[in-house]
Amino acid sequence: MKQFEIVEGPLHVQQYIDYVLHPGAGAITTFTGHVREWTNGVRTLFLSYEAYVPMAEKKLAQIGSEIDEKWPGSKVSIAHRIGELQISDIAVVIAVSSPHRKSAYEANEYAIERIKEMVPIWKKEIWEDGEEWMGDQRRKPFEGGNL
Amino acid sequence: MKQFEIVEGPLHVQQYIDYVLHPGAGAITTFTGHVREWTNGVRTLFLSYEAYVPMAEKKLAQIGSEIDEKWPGSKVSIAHRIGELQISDIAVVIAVSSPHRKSAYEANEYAIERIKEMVPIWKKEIWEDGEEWMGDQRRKPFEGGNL
Amino acid sequence: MIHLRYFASLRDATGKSEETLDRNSWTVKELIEWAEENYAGFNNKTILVAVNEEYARSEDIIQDGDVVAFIPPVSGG
Amino acid sequence: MIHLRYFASLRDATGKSEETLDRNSWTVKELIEWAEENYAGFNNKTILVAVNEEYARSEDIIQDGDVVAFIPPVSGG
Repeated sequence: MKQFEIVEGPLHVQQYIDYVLHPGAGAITTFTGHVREWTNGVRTLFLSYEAYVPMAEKKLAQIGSEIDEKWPGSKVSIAHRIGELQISDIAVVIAVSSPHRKSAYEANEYAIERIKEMVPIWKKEIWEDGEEWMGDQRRKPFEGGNL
Repeated sequence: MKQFEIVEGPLHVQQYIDYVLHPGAGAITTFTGHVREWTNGVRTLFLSYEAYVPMAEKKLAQIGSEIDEKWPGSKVSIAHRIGELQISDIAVVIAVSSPHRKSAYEANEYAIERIKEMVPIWKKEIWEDGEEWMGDQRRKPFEGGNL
Repeated sequence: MIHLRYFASLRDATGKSEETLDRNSWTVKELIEWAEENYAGFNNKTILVAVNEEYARSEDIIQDGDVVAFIPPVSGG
Repeated sequence: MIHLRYFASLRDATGKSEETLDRNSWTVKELIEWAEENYAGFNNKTILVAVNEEYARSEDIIQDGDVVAFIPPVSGG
């Protein structure tokens, strides 16, 4: 595994926890994003994720650098799966260790927000009666953010 | 395993993730508290945890009820280990699933704060030159909190 | 009779993890005062009392047969 | 020559995942205008452009040999 990676198979949380664990770590948080069956009353059959792989891995690593700077002493690993995902499958896993818990929560939430903001990965939802590429409507225009 | 439990052996995160995962879950957060080697320049050799087991399990379940009420749709499982723990061992694991990520982060952090506030579990730190039972100095007096 | 439980620093202070007292109808406050007189290391400012596994208030009455635990400041997590 | 990459909804819109253009020294803005003219589904308000795997600004110059990706609104996580 790599510290920041796009993978095509199932994601295993323990692997990323092991990566960030070290004797100075007092707290580890993980986030996993799962394929949810129902969204606003519409049933998802499955999802398909696509990425601009080399750029996405660079951007995940950039998020890692941002976290190093904002929460010194923390250690982070992030993986995103692409391809076809079934209900409950893990799409993304973020593991963060830090000496104290506050940073581990904050840095973890920061990571998922940044992923949704600027990492070139796209989700297609497939329902019983159609499919559509999703785009984050809350996305900041280029000029305002630090992409 | 039980949804809320005090255990004497090693804790395995995946077990608690599996417990809270269901088709309506879009996000799962976990928190693990680990034995840290250094605290303020003092080296910890190992820790020893003790609990008032039946009351501690009740109080963990109470935290679960509080979370159900504050973050409807979330599902939580909490375990705390007792006995002797070595560096990097997991002392506590909290897993929370919810339809959307915000609740999963918030409820998880709420759980660890409540554990530190009112669940009858005690930590003894063993250093090279001594040992001491720890007590949370920030603990609220009984009158102020909802123990 | 009331059954007393001591944990962590209080177990160390009393040298025992439990004992039985031949009393009943004490308030929690009276019990803590009794403990402060009998054992070093008891401090009513930091110790809580649980009666039958629930936190109790100073004025709560302890009944015959109750299990009463002295809870020093907790430090789980 | 510049190498173009299309992803997700833009790959569907163009019907291709990449192509090569015999141009250089275009600005990002000029390239997007070219794409808007040639393909339906391109909207310069929501599409970003990455040059050699880094987000680029409208006024950045695309050089000979660059790899240029059109990035529709992302939806990872």
